[in-house]
Amino acid sequence: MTEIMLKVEKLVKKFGGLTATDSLDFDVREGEIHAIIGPNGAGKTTLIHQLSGLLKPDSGSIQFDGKEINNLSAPQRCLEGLVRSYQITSIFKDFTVLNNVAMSIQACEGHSFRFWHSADKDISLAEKAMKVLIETKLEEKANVLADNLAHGEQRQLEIAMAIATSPKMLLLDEPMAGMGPEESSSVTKFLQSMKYKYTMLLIEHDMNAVFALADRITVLVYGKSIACGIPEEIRSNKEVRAAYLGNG
Amino acid sequence: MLKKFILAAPIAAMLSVPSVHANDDTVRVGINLTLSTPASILGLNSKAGFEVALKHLGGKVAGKKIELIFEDNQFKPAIGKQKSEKLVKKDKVHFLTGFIFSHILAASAPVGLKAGKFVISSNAGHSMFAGKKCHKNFFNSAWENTQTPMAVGQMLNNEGVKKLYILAPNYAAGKQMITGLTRTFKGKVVTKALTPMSQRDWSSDLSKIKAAKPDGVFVFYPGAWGPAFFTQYAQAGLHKTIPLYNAFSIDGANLPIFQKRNMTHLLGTMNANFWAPDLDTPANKRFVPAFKKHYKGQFPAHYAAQAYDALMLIAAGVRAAKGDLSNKDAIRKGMEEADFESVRGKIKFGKNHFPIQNFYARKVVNKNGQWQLSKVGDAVLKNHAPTNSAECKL
Amino acid sequence: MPVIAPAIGQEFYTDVFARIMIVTIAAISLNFIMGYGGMISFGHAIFVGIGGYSVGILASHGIESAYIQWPIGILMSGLFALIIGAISLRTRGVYFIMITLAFAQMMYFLSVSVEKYGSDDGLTIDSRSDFGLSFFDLNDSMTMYYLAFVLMISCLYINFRIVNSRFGRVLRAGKSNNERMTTIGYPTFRYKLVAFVIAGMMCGLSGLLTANFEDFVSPDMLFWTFSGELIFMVVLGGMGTVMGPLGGAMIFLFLSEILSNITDAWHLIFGPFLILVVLFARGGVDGFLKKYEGPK
Amino acid sequence: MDYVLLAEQFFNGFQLGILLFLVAAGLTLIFGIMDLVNLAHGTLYMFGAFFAATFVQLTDSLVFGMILTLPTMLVTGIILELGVLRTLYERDHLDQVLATFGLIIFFNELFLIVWGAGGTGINLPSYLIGTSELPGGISVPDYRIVIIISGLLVALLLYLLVSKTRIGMLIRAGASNREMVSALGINIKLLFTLVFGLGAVLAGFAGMIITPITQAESGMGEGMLILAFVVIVIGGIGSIKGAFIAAILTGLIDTMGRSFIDVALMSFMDSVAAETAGPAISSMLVYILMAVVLAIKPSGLFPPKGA
Repeated sequence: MTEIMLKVEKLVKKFGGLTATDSLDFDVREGEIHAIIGPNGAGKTTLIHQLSGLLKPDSGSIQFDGKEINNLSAPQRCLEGLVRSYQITSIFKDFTVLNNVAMSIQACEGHSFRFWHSADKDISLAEKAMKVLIETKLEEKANVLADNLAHGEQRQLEIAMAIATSPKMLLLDEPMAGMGPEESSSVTKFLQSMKYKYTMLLIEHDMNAVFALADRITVLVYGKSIACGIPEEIRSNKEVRAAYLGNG
Repeated sequence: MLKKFILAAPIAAMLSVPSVHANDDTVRVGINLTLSTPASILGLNSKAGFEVALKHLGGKVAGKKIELIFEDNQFKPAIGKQKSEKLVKKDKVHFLTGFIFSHILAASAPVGLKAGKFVISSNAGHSMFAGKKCHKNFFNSAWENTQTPMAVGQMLNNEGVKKLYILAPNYAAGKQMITGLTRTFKGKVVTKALTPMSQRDWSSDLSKIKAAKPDGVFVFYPGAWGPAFFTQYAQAGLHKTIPLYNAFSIDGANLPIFQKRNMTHLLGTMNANFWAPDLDTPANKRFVPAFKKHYKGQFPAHYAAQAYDALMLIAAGVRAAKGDLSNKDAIRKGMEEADFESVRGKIKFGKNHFPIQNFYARKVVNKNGQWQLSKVGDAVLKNHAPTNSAECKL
Repeated sequence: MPVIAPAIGQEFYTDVFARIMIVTIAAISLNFIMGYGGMISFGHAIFVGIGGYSVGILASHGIESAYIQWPIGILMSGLFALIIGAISLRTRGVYFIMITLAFAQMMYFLSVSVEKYGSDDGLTIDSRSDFGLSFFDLNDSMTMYYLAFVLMISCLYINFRIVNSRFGRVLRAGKSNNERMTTIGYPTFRYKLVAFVIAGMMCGLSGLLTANFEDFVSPDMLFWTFSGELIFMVVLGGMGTVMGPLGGAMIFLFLSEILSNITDAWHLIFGPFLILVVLFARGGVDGFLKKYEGPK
Repeated sequence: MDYVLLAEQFFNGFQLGILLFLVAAGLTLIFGIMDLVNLAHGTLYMFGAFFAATFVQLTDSLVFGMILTLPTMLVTGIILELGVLRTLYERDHLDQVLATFGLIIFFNELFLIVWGAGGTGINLPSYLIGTSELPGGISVPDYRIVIIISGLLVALLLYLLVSKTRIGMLIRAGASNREMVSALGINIKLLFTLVFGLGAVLAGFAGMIITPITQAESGMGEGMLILAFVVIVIGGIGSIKGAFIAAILTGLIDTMGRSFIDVALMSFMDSVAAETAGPAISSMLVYILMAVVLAIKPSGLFPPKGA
């Protein structure tokens, strides 16, 4: 039996009168890709914010790798191995691609209170970053400014930065956002190749990708989980069809 | 990056066009005043005083031409010092004078003194220079800061004020005014209120004054504070019940403004000063009309009078040295003797080079449609020297 | 530059350049946190003031040794930076600009209120910091000049090393995208605070030099307009460039000197100039020159 | 404790608070909606003061002079917006700080040259000089009552404008979510110009109404500007309600601090030390308040939603 990597219990987050996360329970097993789907405004991004530590839940618990992480800050969660990517590309635009990834590597190598030695001349840092770039097929763009990358490439870099922190688990916030079908399928393939290497929580609108990748799917509507199961179950679930797939 | 150095070079070169003043046929007087910012109202008056003195000297002394070089210190001590450096090191002036504000003088005076120049304060009366930090080449043609309020204190005694309410801005000069005043004032001080410098609304203080019911209110509100305070004092109706006394808050420089704004409640208010436009001395009789002609028809303020005397004092020094500007000792001796007609009569210097002089009570009066400060009675303080003169080891 | 000024042969210019270099150190320090770290401090003059008053206050108690004055000045600047930074860095954007301004106002009013140390009349410093070395006397204007020069070059170099180090990368990346830094594992607050303290100490050094150079300290050094001028110098020279602060300080001081010699009402020209620089010369002189040279 | 004095000081603090609100309301709207840090907002306050003084002197009537001032302020605000500030919306805060700093420098010098170093002022007509007795022996100068009532009226009008009209709806929407307003297909440029003009009128009104008391001098805007920034930062940028509460709070703390802090200090230190420390602390009080608020709530007391 595979271990549970992430366990969320009775998570609640309210904004004024609006309940964005409504007593949510779900878990993610080690090695699986667990997708969370739901219509716009279902509270998916709010959920990712809470899991990554940018928002504090009102109540409930989040356990990662057997440990309660509710009181850990965002950087601490990352160092524990729980790292997220962004729906809206969030990279260091005035850094080169290589240095974007190097920032993630550097984060894992202990504190960065090193004031004197040039980071540009730090060969080990560059080598490790290069490895990640090869893994994510960005090696040819290593010395291009991140701002000058094409949109799809920026999305790739987005994930590369998350991977470079050597996480146990990735929280992917719509990795295919704004992509054409071709780019999407290449990212799908890429994520497929990453499967078993990292546990993943995938938030995505692209249903083809979701059903191709996910081991289990949770459907979120108004902050509540209305269904959870393997893709076939979800596909045939009436409630889901009514609330979500039927409209889409 | 080298571009910037290269860019800087022509600017430096431009600035370094050598000033032509190798010949010493000219007595160069560097005058450091506050000529911009709202504080310039005093500096501009002072500047006119220097110009009138130059005119009266015929632009010459002991056969040498006098050149006045004005610099604006922008009311900032650091800029003031910079300008003094420019005057001393670049323009190579023989005398450094001017200075309206004590903090600017304090920053600037060492520049002149270290370079062996004569420094004459034509207004700022920083106590330090009358006492511990007196210097053989430092002169003051005005007063030491606490002298005038001491005269006011005496004036209040003469006026029979027993219970006094004091207001002044919370900065060095404000505190010095209170120190001076309380040295001579014999009655009871009900409250000493040091108001924040940024304060323009005295509503809370006026309420307190009303509650305290003193015989008199003393204020030190020079510059922009004055008009605002006086207006509010009248609006609160206090001018009818409690007489208002001041130091350095109503003078020739701002009286025309008060008159223009028709602040009639100021007529009759009193302060004290070493000088008044109607002081009966020969030099004053010459100076006052000349100034009015030179400067918008206004009566001179004491700033101008002191400036006039500062240049006359310099001239007396040069005259005594028979124009030999390298003979510092002779110049100093000449200045100490001060053999010239001052607007206050004959100046007598103490060994700290501050004048020993009389102070008079003055009252705002309307004379032939023009408001002026008129001397009242005899001197309230006679032959008065700065209190800390003894600390000077010259 | 050490060659230019004395070569012109006028002591006045030695002073002019010394002043520029001292202000440059403050500008380097501000550029370090603002240009590289994105922290727009509208109260940077605080640290010039603390450095300056350290000399002034100790000297007024008869402590003139540089070996006491300088470490205390730098440590006090660092300590204040730690406290101010720890509170201010909790805020972002305009809130940060305003809270640093508020601290500057507090320090300004404090310095105006303390009568013992001159209140707004300032403190005259009778004797410059004493290094106890016969060949190194700050009262000599050339010695002062070279000290300012060496320290400015050192600060430029230190800044250059730090911004290119791992720490510098964290700082720059934090300016670029602070949230992402936290989600890839950086407690950015800590790094920013350390940068703020380093900048505070460097700016304190500028204050120590200012006090010695001017023989005088006053609340004027802490006034908010000086903080504004420092920001302008950094922007003028080009934010986040190594040499920018030097260029910016130089142009700012020369320009104000030249304009104020033309007319007392020079602010009428200077104000619009400031606006024009912002509107049309983004990236400061550095950016302007680059444009002029064409792309590299 | 003297309760009459306490009441009068409370009144004075309230008056300062109202004035601060008038300046801060425009500042917070302009910041909230256009994302513009306008340091020159204090300059608009100065404009109001000098225009009013000049018009009152020209017309020889307080009422006419003041009535003329308000449309002039609107025009001035619109001209400034079209001429300089409009180009700054797209820029970052730093550029805005610098450019508007340039405006301050320019106008301070210009006003100094035009009106002279002594500045100018307004004399109150005799019917406004005098004091009114309120119950409990509290006496208040009549003109202060005029300030408070007219200030409250303007605040009420502003409230009605913002909460009851279509423009107000747009303003509120803009302050909490800029993108939304542009998405609604509103002529955003016109809205911005109008909001800036409104801010100019409010600041000008404050400058005008206080001039009979403080008189007008070049540079008078900066002290007010810094206090107004303290107010909007405490209140939460973009929030009019926050600005109002913070303004009254700041006005009261500043005035009460100045009046009573030395008395309070004297209860545990000697009078000389209290006399020295009192003014120092009272000058710093509002800044301390701001630092404390921000240390606890980094986005102010009432951060608008979505900010």
